[in-house]
Amino acid sequence: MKELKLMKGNEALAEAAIRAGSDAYFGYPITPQSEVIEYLMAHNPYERTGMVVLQAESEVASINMVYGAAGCGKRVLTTSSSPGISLMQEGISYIAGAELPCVVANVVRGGPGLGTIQPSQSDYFQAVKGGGHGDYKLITLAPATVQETVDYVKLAFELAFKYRNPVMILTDGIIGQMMEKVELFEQQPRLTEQFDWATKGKVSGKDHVIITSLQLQSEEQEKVNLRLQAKYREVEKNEVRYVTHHCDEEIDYMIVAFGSCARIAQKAMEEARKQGIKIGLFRPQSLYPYPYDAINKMAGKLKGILTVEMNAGQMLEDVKLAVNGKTKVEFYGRFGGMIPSPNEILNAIKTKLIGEK
Amino acid sequence: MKELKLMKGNEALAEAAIRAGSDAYFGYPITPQSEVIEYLMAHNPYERTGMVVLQAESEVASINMVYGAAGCGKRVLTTSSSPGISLMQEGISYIAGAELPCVVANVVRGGPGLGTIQPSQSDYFQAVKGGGHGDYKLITLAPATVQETVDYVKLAFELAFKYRNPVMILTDGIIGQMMEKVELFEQQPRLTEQFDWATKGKVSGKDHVIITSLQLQSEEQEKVNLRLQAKYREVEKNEVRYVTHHCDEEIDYMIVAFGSCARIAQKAMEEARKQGIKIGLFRPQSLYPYPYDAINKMAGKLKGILTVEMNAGQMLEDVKLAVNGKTKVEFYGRFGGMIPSPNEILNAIKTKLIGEK
Amino acid sequence: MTEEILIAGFGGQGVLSMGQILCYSGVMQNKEVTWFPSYGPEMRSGTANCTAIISDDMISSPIVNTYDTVIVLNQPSMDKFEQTVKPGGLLIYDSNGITRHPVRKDITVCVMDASEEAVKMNNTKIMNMIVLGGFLKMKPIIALENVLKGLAKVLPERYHKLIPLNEQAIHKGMEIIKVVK
Amino acid sequence: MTEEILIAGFGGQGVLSMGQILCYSGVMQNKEVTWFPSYGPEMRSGTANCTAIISDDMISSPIVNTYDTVIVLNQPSMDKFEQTVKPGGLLIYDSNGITRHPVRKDITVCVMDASEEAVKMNNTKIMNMIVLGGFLKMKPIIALENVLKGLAKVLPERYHKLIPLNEQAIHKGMEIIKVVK
Amino acid sequence: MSELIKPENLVYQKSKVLTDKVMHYCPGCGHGAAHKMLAEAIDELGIQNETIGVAPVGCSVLAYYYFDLDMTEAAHGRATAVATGIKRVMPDKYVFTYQGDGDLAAIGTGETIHTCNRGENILIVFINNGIYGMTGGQMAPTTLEGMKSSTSPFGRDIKTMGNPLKLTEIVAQLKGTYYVTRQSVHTPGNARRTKRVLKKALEYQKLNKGTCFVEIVSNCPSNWKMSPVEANKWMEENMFPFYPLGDIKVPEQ
Amino acid sequence: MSELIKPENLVYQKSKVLTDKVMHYCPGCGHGAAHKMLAEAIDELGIQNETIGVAPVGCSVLAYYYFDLDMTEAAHGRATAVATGIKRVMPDKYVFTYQGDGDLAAIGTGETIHTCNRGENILIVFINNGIYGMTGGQMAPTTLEGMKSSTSPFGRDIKTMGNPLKLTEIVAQLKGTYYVTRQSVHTPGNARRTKRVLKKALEYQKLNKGTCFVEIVSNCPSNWKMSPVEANKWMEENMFPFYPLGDIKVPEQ
Amino acid sequence: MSESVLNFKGENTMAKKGQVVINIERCKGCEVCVVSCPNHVLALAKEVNAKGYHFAVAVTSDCVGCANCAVVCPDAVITVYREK
Amino acid sequence: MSESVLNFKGENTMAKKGQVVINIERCKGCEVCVVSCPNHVLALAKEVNAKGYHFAVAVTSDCVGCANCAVVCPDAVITVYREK
Ligand SMILES: Cc1ncc(C[n+]2csc(CCOP(=O)(O)OP(=O)(O)O)c2C)c(N)n1
Ligand SMILES: Cc1ncc(C[n+]2csc(CCOP(=O)(O)OP(=O)(O)O)c2C)c(N)n1
Ligand code: SF4
Ligand code: SF4
Ligand code: SF4
Ligand code: SF4
Ligand code: SF4
Ligand code: SF4
Ligand SMILES: [Mg+2]
Ligand SMILES: [Mg+2]
Repeated sequence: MKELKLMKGNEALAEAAIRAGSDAYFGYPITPQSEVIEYLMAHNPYERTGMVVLQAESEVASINMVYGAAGCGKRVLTTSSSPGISLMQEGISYIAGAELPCVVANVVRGGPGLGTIQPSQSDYFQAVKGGGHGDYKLITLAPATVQETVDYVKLAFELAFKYRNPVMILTDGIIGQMMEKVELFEQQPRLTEQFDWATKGKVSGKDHVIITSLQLQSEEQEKVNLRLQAKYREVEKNEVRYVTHHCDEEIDYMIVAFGSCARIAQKAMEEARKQGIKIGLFRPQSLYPYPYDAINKMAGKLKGILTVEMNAGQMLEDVKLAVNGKTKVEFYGRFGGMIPSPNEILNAIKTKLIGEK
Repeated sequence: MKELKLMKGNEALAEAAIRAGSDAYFGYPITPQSEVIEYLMAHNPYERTGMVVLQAESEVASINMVYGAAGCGKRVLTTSSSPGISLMQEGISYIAGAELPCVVANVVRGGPGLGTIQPSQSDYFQAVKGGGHGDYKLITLAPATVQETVDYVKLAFELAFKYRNPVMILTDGIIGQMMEKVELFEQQPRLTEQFDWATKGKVSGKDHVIITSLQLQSEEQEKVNLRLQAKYREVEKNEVRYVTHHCDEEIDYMIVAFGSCARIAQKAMEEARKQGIKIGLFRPQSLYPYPYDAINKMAGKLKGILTVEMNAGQMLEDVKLAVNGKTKVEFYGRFGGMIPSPNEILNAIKTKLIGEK
Repeated sequence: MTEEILIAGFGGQGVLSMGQILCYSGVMQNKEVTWFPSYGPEMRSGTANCTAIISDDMISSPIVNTYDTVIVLNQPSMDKFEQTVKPGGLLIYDSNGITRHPVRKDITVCVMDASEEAVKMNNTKIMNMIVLGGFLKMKPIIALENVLKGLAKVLPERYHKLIPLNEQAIHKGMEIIKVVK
Repeated sequence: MTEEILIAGFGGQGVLSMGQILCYSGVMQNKEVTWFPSYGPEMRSGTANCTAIISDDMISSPIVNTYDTVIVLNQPSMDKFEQTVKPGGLLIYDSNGITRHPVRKDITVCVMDASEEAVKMNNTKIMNMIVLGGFLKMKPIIALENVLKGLAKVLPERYHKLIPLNEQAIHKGMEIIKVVK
Repeated sequence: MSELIKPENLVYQKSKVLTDKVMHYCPGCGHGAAHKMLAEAIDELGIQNETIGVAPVGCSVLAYYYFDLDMTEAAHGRATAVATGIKRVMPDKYVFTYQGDGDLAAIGTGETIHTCNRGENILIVFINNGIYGMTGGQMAPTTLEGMKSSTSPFGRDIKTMGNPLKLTEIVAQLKGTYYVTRQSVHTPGNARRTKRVLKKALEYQKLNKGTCFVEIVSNCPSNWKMSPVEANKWMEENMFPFYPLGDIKVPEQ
Repeated sequence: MSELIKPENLVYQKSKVLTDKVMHYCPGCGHGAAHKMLAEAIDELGIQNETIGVAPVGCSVLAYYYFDLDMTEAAHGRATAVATGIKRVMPDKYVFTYQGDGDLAAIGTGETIHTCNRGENILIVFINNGIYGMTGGQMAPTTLEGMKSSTSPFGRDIKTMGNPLKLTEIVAQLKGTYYVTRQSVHTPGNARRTKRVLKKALEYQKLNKGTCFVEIVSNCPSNWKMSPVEANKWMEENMFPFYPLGDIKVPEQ
Repeated sequence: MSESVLNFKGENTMAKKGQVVINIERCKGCEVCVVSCPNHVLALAKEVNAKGYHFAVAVTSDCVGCANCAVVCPDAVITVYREK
Repeated sequence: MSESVLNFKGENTMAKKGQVVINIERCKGCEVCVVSCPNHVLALAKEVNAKGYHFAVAVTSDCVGCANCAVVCPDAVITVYREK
């Protein structure tokens, strides 16, 4: 039975994890996402579904616990925020290299360093270009509402298992801390499938299972990489997700923004449209794979694009790569935990895009 | 007195660190760069210059020792290879956020995960887009010879102190392991300057010194970020470095490649020119700041550009951003520790750039 | 109908839960809602605030420039947020501890002695419900029954016995709110 | 002049240091040089190889497709590297333990009984110097005096007394190398 | 009686090694008293200009505002590595870390043990309040059995969450530590004793004999959800039996 | 005498829990003997199909090729975290880690201590050869005083490099460990004893009593630069006095 | 600074008299000083300061200047004087 | 598998005779078996195998099948038989 609730983003994420039939959560407290583990500890998932929840001694331990459990063919997740996610980079690279499914949520706060605990989107590059070493990709989903947070937990697990690849949910302090109405999906059963690739105790008559990201011979390691790249091409073909507002109408300008920031931009766009500016909003929901083609197609008919982010201009590079010179690309951003207001964005539309003084 | 020697890249790096007047090295063994600490331990820098060398218990500890010592206004460095560098991401972000000078060398091996110990360039994104969280930039230098490795150690310290920013030397197993002739610069004196910003014991009558990357108020954190961004613009203005081969001649095509891979590409280019193909080579030496403008200027007069990397196509994005649609950009890469041969590259020139079948 | 509200005060004054109750009540009345708290260092330094938006339509931005209603329960909040009331909007404040009264002329200003009333009612915890009552008096966007339903959702079962007291507090608030200008 | 050389064999055979000595010698003769070893897992499994390039000009790629000279000291290396000799190039091998002899017709092939000679000289460690002698006989790209200077650079002071023995080994190698085809 | 108030009658005032900033700690939090004792120790030794402090994240992350000392803020768990870096390049300075239990005994376990094992000549001040204060009261490695926290809402369950960890006893066994002791600052007597202990530890640092490690068992009224006075009582009754006060390793004289 | 060679006379052969792959270890390396004893223990308990192993980087990184078991390769130092992840979702399986001293006692110190402190029901096999074998003989936390390595070319200097670390004694004190012992595999007697110990440890795992920790003091002929026989002798004369063999913590029966 | 006062309760046995000065605006009303005073000199005020805290005040003149209160005050808001 | 043989040196005191089968191609010539044999049955061969190792061989017929050599052989190349 679907349920309508008013929930904090972080708590909704936790509840969604239980309902998605997760087998385990390993994590470490850090603001602004500690509610995830707190909710889990308080809501007895072990009794509800048998889901295990463990507070690890660090983020490094968390991600390696995730690696171990994911290798057993289980639905496993961890969550953290920026500095904690940085500590996980080696582990994430291992998981990607060993081709294991798992979900990692980053409730981003302002950086660099200890920074501030306020909302930010400054871990975009880390998420989509690969914060860890080596040529790997995280499927990266950016929810803009508490509802999407919930839905993406389920989707993230589906994609993680479909591609045997780690999936990152890139959210931020706004979405993590805000409360909205959500419709919770029904409790999903936990997995019973015994995957061939998973460590579960050797099956007599079959080869023993090895989970590894190591290949001593470069030739073999290149094969692994080629397999990964082929998988990424598949992902790029199948899993691009975005929504647009007014983009199929006659527009001169377009804003590109993701996550919470896109909602603020939406308000600015609405105001701009009221003032007669023909403008639409393009919101990538998957940051990897990125909707290059869709943006490229739009670019031809536009006088300009404004990218709005809560960072110094990171997705901006992907927008530019998508546009490939077809139209001008401008940027407006706030950072270090500052949230742009709709008015500021409206102003940027006027000054940067339209060229008003 | 300058000295001519035949040295391994890693050992030359270590000797250069001593001669650059480093105060301290903190590091942890990992192939293919363990020779750095081994050389240091064997060559008594403490007796030669007072330089301290410590084998830390991990890369996480190493980078945080670097942070502490760098905060004292000292010349400090660490070296590692891919998985170890991933573990340093939080620390690097802190150093960038606290605006401390230091040098980090990554002798890249094939990833992801444990991967292989063979040479690779697959940590390009991590180095130049920010593997850690937050909006920071590492000045990134990519030597192509043992000589450049030596010279860049000195340069890296100069830039690190000029901008109070961490500098990464992005090299790989080829350059780290190969021996070449090098001219070693003279022993530089260790720093005696007492920097205002450095922790050294409170100076009576002055404010106590605080090294931090934290700002509880977003407004303050944004100011920090604005200061960082302004600094990066300065770096982008002053510190772009690259070399070209035949690019000022009449050419139809250009290869862009960095580090060891550029030397292999150079051999391919020479062969191609022998065969009558009008082609040049553009080798960025600074990966951040990237020579966008110089490549953009070239792009207008070219029929096409071939980016060659020992990865799945990372710098490729920067080349595309530089070209901005002005000409076609193709890619040839090997990865997972495989090294492209000059012949393969020649072949890629013919098939991908010129369109031979 | 879209009502964008800011509530600000000391940490212990129930500022965050007041916003939450309002949102729950909105849900009971089939509205769209978002609630966004200040979080972090302010909390330890003793102040807190939250944004609550209640609307008939989908809510885009949870972050807004200015508010239809601003409710302030201490002086620092008054200093910080008086300017964020929309022209023609509403500012409600509790008189206790306020040393500098609002100066804006282009808005409606209401005052309440909610803290005092709460002390009188022998339960300082219900101060925020008194204020809520005052707000609902001025902006009857939610029916009382839905507020009570909302309360029932927020409060754990074992506290449901307190609902009548809360109802009382709401009524009290509706009574005591005074339009200053 | 550019000479691109590959040397391959078991770990203990001094394959890497032979390449290094060659490069040091090149430096003594004012040549450009690069030396690049195989490193990593092969080493534990017992095989090793290195590339040495000696040239009058700047050396671009330390990695090459094919070699002017390939020196192989065991069977696995023969299997792996015979094909990498440039047409018209030179292949030198030590006969000890070789079960499958080279088959290429378009190159010069030389054989040496260097291991055997080393045993005779009562020092298996100098086998690589014997091979080096053989190579220099075939490709006198470096003067012997510069090789000896190079050796003096590579060997720690306390081993300099061994230089005469090494010189002897080089001479022996020059003597015993045989062109097979 | 105000004629008493004149400089020559002054018997206690805020140490000049503390700045004038208002500390952000919750009412009655032991961090304040611990800061004071450390500041007074440094003051009395006259080493304000020769001391460098390191405070990592945790409620005391802003310690750098309160100590009038050169200070470095460290990443979570890495204070002793940072201090190692400082001490190795500034061997003549007094270097201390000031760390919480989440910091030192959870994420920082490796750094703590290796720093002590190397015998770095630094002072480690370890504030054990059995909880992650800063982030809102989650379970720490030091949280007692059965103790409630926001991540052990039904009380710490040894079976699934592990045992409370006494890292102080562990570092005491490492050869690298020179002086290891456990104190508190919640009563005048304890606070004064802690100051003496801290002075001694700093004096030892001059001798380059190894790491000095001072645990201060402390409170967290906010997250324990008690008044400060209740919290101190609860601490005496529950924390002290498990974390007994007193010297654990003392230098042989 | 070849009439002896018939199945019914067979008294010793390679365990079927080992695959047919040729191990890449250097001649005489203790890793091989340790693998064998562990494989035989698993074999004799008949739990091949119920066992999951974890080996991190280190010379034994390819252990997954040699054990005919489901195995996971772990990042450097994280084997016990990985094993925790496995055991928590597969509580009915036997889970072990097989880790070197660099792995377990340097970069993995935090994970080791917290896993033991939580009392994860796993077996930790700890191969202490006093050196980083895999990476070419650098100093490990366990390297003895004065011992030469590629990063202590003049011998380990306690003053600057710290003390050799006995993590086994430390974990023995944690409440979470159930059985802690130190053994070797360099003689027939020691190897057989080690097998018995490993069997016992695996049997205990069934009881869910906590972590079992078996240190095996081993050699590294290649990086110690000795013949295997010399290395074993050196080990007896130098390693055993500092790392004495025997049980350190035994379950009360 | 004598600790002997710790042994006494309520009664001022020291020859010299003392006085505390409390920076009430910085006081957080934690009451730790109150319970630490051997002579029950201190109590929390009914009023609150600008931060909303019931600050500490001296309610008797029995202060002996032992500084116990000041030593334990986490916020270092108490200064102590004693007749010498 | 009796360990009592450990106590004996050189002389075969066991009633039954044994025999070892050594997979010489996999032997790495480490000599650990050689020094572990109570009866000095084993020695390294003069010849080398394809990997270049002097492999172990039985050089006497004194084997009692105690399996000591096999137990310590790191590369698991020795199989042992004993008359029963
Ligand atoms: C890498 C990382 N992980 C997590 C955090 C969040 N964090 C900040 S302080 C802290 C723990 C604080 O507890 P403790 O060290 O006991 O200090 P206290 O606040 O109790 O004094 C945590 C988990 C962080 N800042 N960085
Ligand atoms: C993060 C990281 N740092 C460093 C390394 C390099 N490395 C691999 S194994 C190893 C240590 C091996 O020593 P030990 O654990 O004692 O195992 P042994 O080889 O001696 O059996 C190191 C430093 C790595 N793989 N990953
Ligand atoms: S949260 Fe706890 S530890 Fe932190 S300042 Fe408040 S009382 Fe002190
Ligand atoms: S390097 Fe040492 S530990 Fe590794 S296989 Fe060789 S002998 Fe064994
Ligand atoms: S100094 Fe403080 S504690 Fe001592 S008697 Fe006076 S008021 Fe009481
Ligand atoms: S101890 Fe200090 S802060 Fe607490 S009540 Fe007393 S004076 Fe105020
Ligand atoms: S089995 Fe091995 S050790 Fe025992 S007697 Fe025979 S050869 Fe010797
Ligand atoms: S112990 Fe095994 S590998 Fe070593 S020599 Fe004997 S048979 Fe060969
Ligand atoms: Mg704490
Ligand atoms: Mg080891």
